[in-house]
Amino acid sequence: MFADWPLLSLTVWIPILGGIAILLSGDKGSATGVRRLAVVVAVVTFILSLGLYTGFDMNTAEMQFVEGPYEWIGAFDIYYHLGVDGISMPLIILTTFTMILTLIAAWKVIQKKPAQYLAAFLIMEGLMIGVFAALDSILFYVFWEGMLVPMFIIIGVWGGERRVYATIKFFIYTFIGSVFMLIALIYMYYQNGSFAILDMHAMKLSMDEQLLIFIAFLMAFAVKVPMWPVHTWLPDAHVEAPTGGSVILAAIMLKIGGYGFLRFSLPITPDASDALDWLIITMSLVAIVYIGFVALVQKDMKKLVAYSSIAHMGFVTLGLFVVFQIWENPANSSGSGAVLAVEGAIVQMISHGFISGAMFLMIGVLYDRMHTRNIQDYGGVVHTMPIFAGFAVFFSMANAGLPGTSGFVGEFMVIIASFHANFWYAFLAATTLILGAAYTLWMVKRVFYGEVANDNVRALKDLNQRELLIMSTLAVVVLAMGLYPAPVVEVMHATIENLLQHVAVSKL
Amino acid sequence: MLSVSLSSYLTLAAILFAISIAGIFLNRKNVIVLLMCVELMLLAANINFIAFSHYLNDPAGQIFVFFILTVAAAEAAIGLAILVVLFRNRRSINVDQLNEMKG
Amino acid sequence: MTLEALNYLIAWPEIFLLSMACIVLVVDAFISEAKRDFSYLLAQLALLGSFALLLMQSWDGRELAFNNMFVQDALSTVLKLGILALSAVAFVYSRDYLKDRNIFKGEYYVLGLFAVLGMMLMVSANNLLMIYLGLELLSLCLYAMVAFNRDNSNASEAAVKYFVLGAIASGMLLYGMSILYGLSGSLVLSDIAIAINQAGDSRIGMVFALVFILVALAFKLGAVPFHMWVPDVYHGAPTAVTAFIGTAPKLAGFALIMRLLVETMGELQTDWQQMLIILSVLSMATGNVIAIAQSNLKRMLAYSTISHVGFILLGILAGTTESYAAAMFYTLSYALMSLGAFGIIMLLARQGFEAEEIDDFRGLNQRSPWFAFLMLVLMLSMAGIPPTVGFWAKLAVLNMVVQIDMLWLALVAVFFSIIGVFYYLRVIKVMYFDEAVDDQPLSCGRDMQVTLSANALLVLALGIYPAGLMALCLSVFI
Amino acid sequence: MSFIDFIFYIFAAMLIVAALGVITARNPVHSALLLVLAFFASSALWILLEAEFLAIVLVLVYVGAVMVLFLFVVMMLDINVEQMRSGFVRYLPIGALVALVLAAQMIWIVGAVGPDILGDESLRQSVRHGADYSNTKELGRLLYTDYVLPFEIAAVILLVAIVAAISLTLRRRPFTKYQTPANQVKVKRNDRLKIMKMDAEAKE
Amino acid sequence: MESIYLAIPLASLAGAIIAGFFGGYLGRKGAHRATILGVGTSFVLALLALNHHVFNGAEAYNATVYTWMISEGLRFEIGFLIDKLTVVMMAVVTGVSLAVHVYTIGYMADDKHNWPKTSLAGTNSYQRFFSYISLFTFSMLMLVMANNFLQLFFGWEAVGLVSYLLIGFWSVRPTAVYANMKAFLVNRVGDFGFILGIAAVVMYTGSLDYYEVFGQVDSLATQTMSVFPGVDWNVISVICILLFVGAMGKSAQVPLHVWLPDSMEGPTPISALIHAATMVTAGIFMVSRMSPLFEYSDAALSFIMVIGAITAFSMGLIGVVQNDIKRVVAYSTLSQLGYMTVALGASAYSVAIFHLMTHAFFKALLFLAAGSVIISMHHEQDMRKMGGLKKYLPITYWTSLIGSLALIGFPGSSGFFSKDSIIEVVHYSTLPGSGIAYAAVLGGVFITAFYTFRMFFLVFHGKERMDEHTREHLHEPPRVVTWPLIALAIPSVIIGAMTIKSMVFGGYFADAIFVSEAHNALAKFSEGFHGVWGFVEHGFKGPALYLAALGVFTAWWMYIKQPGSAGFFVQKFSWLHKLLENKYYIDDFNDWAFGAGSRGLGKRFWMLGDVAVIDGFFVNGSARAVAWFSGVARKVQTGLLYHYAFAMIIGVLALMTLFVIF
Repeated sequence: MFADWPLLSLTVWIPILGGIAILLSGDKGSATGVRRLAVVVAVVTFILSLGLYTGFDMNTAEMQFVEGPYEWIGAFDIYYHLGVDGISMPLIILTTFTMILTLIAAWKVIQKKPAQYLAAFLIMEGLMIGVFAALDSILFYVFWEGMLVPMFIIIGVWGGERRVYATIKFFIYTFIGSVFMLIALIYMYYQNGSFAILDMHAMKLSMDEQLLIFIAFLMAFAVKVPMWPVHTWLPDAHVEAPTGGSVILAAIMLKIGGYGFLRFSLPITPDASDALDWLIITMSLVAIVYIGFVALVQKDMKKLVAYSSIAHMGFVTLGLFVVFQIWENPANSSGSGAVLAVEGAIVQMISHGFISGAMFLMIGVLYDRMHTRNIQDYGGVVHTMPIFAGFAVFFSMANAGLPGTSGFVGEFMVIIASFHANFWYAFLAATTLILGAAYTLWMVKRVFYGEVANDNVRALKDLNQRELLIMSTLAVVVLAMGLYPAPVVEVMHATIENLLQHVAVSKL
Repeated sequence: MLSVSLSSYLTLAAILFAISIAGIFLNRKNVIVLLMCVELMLLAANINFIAFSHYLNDPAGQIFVFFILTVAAAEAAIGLAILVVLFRNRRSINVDQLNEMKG
Repeated sequence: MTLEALNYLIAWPEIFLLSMACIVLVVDAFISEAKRDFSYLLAQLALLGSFALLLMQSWDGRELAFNNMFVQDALSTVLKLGILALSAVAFVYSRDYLKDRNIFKGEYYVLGLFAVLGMMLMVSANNLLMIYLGLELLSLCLYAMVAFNRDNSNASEAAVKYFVLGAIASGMLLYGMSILYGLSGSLVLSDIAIAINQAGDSRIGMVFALVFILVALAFKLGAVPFHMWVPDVYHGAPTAVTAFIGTAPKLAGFALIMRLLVETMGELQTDWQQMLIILSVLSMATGNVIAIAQSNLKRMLAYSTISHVGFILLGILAGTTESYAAAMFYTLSYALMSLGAFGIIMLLARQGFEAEEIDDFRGLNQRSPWFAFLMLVLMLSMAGIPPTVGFWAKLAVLNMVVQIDMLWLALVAVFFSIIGVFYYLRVIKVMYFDEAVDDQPLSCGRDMQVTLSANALLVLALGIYPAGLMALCLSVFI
Repeated sequence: MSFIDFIFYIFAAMLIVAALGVITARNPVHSALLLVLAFFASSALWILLEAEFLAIVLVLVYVGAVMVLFLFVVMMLDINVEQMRSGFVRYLPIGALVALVLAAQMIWIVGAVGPDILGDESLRQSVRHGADYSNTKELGRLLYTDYVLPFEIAAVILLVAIVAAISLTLRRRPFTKYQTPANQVKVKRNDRLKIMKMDAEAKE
Repeated sequence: MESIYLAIPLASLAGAIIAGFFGGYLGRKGAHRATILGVGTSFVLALLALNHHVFNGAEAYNATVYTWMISEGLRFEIGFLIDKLTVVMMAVVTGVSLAVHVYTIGYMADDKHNWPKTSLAGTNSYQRFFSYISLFTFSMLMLVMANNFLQLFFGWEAVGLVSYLLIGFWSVRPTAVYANMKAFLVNRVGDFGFILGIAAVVMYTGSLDYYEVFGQVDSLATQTMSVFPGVDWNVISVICILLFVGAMGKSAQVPLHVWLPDSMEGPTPISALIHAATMVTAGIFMVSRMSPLFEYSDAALSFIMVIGAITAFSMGLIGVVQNDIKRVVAYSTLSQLGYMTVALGASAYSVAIFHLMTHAFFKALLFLAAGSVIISMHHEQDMRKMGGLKKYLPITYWTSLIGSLALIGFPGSSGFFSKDSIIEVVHYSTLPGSGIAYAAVLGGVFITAFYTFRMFFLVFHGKERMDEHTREHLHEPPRVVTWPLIALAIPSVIIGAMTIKSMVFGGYFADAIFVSEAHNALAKFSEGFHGVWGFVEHGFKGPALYLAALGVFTAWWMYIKQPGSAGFFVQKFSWLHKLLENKYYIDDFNDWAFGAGSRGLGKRFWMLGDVAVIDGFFVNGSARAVAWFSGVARKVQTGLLYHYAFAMIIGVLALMTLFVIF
């Protein structure tokens, strides 16, 4: 039915317009009305985005649902040009899906200016989808930067005590990263005469150019992912952000960094990526191990999960950049494993979207009841909230990468693939089996098990209908993806193979 | 002693200009003296114009000077008016008390 | 010679404006305090009429008048339109503000109109003399306007500083002009340009003149190290005047640079490019860094102006037609957004209360979400965050710098813009994240509300579709 | 050295001395007067350059009007003189240095290098007009033809100066006493004089 | 058959789901009925499969259920490989599980007392428990039925998860929740090696399917890889050792054994099911399943043998000093696992499986017996507070006697056959390390006998050391408890004699287990095999039997004849006693090195790395620097006119100097 609709534009603009409508309707009207409207908008967007999946042709690496190029700014050959391939399509659906839950989760929690809150989220949704769908680098950049503003507001207005520090840190960090990317884009425009991403893929670049451009991109995406050592904004932002903010931040915004590596760094500067892959791999492995240990000692649940996010994103970057060493490893006679690595990275992104989202929603559930995130303040929650505890254990296990949950798939693929490159990569990556389990379960132990810690815990009420709905939806998705990941993976085969063929060819 | 040429006039103007600059910088007290220094600066420019117009045999330069004189008169009027306003507010026109706003 | 020979018809907008100004002057003398609004309306009418007359003129081609004193081309037309529009909006904002401080006098508008006339003459000047006179006409009006609130000691201090430094600057301009005149033997820009082309040994003398002229231009725009007046004047002057000084004259200054540096001294580009690089880097650095320490919003905006001037210079020094267009785009969009920002300040200000401290914006989002949103848009635009026009301005300029292979300069620029983001965010922070301290309702006329909204929304709209304005700027130069 | 040169050097020296006096004088009144002297000197030089009209104007307008205005203001805002010099000495070295460097550079350009850079021959020797040449007439002709627009603008500028000066300084004080001639003329006798008629006392 | 194979795990899963999600509605009866029905079905079907493969001698069945995903030709699948090895495991797992299900009805009958009054978690704990054990059965079945590494790993971790849930079942007890986390983490350490092994397999064979991998074993044997630069190792050795690390985790081999004793914190049925009969044997099963790989790596085999020997001996020794009845059994389990591992090392996989099977029965028996004692003692587990229970619990007494005899390898009992075969096989093995192993297992026999009967005497004989109140209520637990005891006692006696011929010597596993000629100790051993009776009498020739007898005697002497003497020995060898008491200080070491150590490291990373350096210095530092600089720079704006003018003048001067003079 969607065949001839401009699906992408709709998914981008419906939320934005909806958000503006809500913003204009303001907080004068009934809050519930606004909330209903917001959820309806999100659901509509989600349904439309499903059209992207159903209509998706997984046999081609070409961009699909392409719209434009329509001239936007003739002076600089900037076009409004949208399209998706196997990489971006799943991420878009992840976005639309997560957003619904986020909005529902805010139902009772957000009482301060709900309209602005919901509007901010909807607008941000549109922008994020735009980032994934943009085929013109400046269009991409506009969405990329625009996205910061709503998040800035969300953290700053509805956040915790140190929200101002956190949100400004978040904004400046990301901004620093991205401006240098902008320069790189402009530079390529003058080498190439086009801002179109696909043209940039095709353009020739000398090694020096590539190195500089690669570093510029690295600054942008490494901050976003975030990679060690530019990760310190994330814990602060997560801790201070309202639940919904953390969810979107972890579930989608971080993915944009990984997406950037796939869309820009690898195909545009393959040789530089090859030359500097050691850097990325090192940073990723450090993230996995170092951050694993750091997460172990966190006293604040949100911080703990935030750090675990960093560790998990380490797998993404590892998977993306290990491909060169997989190819170059003499021991790897078959030369296979590269596709596995990249697909593993993407699967990891998607599954982390669901799992970290779930984790933050869980913490949100507790926070709404107890208004504390300190682990010491809890204990024996299982005795008062058994159902919730069940979900908690499930999602924690998923976070620890238990087979049968989506958390396992990506890690498994990446570990296996990185073994093709070097034993020790796989070795260090696999430590997450232990560390991940350690910090997650230790938190579970301290929060949920043992005697009931105090009267606040004794007074806790178990999940209400709405929370139950959210949790079980996520649980089903996580389980389904863990038991049958094929539908997610097969859509990206063609794209990834094509991408890697492109990357394998030197631009020099 | 070399005979007077265009350069002599220009040099004279230059010296005058430098003097006015020095005056602007050295005068730490009175705004009015600052204005006088500015007048000196204008005078330097005028000398240039006139000298050039003479040696170019082109009256345009003199016309320009004519207008400069006019404008300078107007400028002086407004400047002094402002000074009066300032004096009414501050009871002083000392330059080194003119730092209410800084940073 | 006949009147037709003067070809004065193409100066109709100026003539109309002048006569209207005189009418306002006379009328205002005879109406009572209560009817002041009438002279305000007349002033607006003057700007409107002159605007309309401009629109009627032919856009293409280049016409001379008054014996090559006065030139009319696309550049002048566009800039004049901009000047008139901005001034009109500034007048709208200023009315309530002046009334609250009972300095709502006809003279304000008379001087304003004369200032506008001065700008228009500068824009159309084709002769060193005209440039000088236009500049002085503008400056003299501005000096007076800064001191306009006679009982405010800061205002008079600012006026004195502005006046003295301005006088020095014009002195230097004159000295430079005199040398230029001497070496080229003419006051007409086009003839000077020719002379410079043929200049052999005397090139060094031309550069000598260039230095002095550039100083005056830099002073007018407020580029480091000739920026010292900017913070104090922005701070001391009544906000209404600041809004006026901070916007339209920037366009005039841009025109001045176009006329003098590009059209006249194009040959010396290699020299003034180097000079402008120094000035622009200094401006971006100083402006952005010092702005962080400011607690007074007007002062902060002053420093941000300085940094923006740095960006404008980037566009000019690139020295290609596109880059001039980019610089012009930047100037227009900058004027637009700073006008809006000052408008918001005036909106918050009321009887006996200047809302010029950043803390006065505390919790604006609670008091009035709409205007908080508008301010948000303006601040983001100044910071250069899409989707606002500020981003496209920066993009355009950076584009040009990269195009002439000055990558390092582009990097410097973005580096300082990063620092700059911080203080714009601070304003957003106080508006949205802090609790409101004073709960006085925002009182202002419907006309102001509408204009202000339109102003800010235009910033947003241009951010979403800047192509039109860009094309316009480009069309001016080719 | 010709007589002309002699005059030039005399007045040039006078000019420079006066200028130095302006910036060093302790008392602003003295500075003003020295400035007047400087104007006189330069007007003399201008006459050498056959700019008679401007030389006169300089004396009339500047000395006659502007400088008087200066003096007037100086007197009006009575500034205590003694502290005028403080700080002067302290900043003298740096100020002098800057001024000297500036002067040196400028002179190097216009003076030393001057002859070479001052392009074509025409600039080399001064042009002397015949006795029938009237500088004033020439300027007048130009002002009202080629330079009519600047002329108008100059008028506007002066208007602005008037408006600005008035709007800034004029203020009506409430208790000032002033006459109204109209009323004075209109006054009737019996407004001023009243004749009282009273009966004489009876004598006993 | 496919549908049956599929039905076997799904039946248990169905039971688990029903009891888990609808336990609230079904109530306790409904829950245990549903699960028992589920597991029962699995059991019956498993027997069918057993019959199908063993007696109808069907070919091995290897097929894919569904494709999990495919990535660049690498097929990730869920599929079954059913052969004689598998069916035995299936039968054992489902069988023991069924018995435990029944037993649990009685054991958990009054589980409420284990929970705080208000705890909501306590409300449906009974149903939840049943759902867990059914879920465990499902996971275990998935593990054993796997035909590829992915599914193997899935089952591998799934059983880990369930044992985590079950050990921590009484989530209110700090010890329990500590134990379950410990168990999971230690297992994760094993899985860490295991997943690396799988990765290696994938890299060198490009497949996850058992048969495809086994098919390429020759090429693997020839290749080498350098884990440490310069040192080339045989790929297959690396793979095997990595895989075995996984096995060490699950089968609790030193040094990854630490979790097993603590896991006794869980309810007893769990100890019986998971930590005695099934899960811990996953490692043994896995190695046997991978025999085609291990056979090509002497290094790996020696490694396995030595590890097993160490475990068998040292863990038995610890069992000697334990007073908690369940812990004694736990340590005996550890040492028996050691025996199996040794057998694997001697590449007598069939023997290992054989011992696994017999052990499953008699160890489950012992656990349940211990459980029944514990029940009747009102959840008192300290043997020093027991004694003379013989007359109160006759059934328990006799059944546990049978169990104990089987454990020490009393001639004719199932334990005898399996253990003796192991000893013999090791004797025949020629691999490096077999000597030590032989000594260890022989020593182990004595120790086993000693602690087993030490426990037996302390519990059932001697004078009654329990308090009055307990004594009065002493009586045999309900039938649901005793019947499983009997049900398990019978196979504990006969199963060995019944199956040794076919399983060990009959080449029963021929199609499932591959043994290379090079080290086929079993073959040499089997030459001397002449029927069961021959084996028994051969037993009398070996040293093992006498060592066992000696052990029993010592125990009798020390705890019945001279009850005081134990104390004397404790005095005499206090250092040894202390060492054993503290389990060789391994736990302490782990807590210090890995527990505190990693936490300390984390804190250092966090405080120094993140907070101090990155945030403190770079991020906030640069912010502060800018702010400071701005504060300084604004001083330039003095507000004084002449400074402003001076700035302009300097500007002019600079420009002129730069561009005119130069």
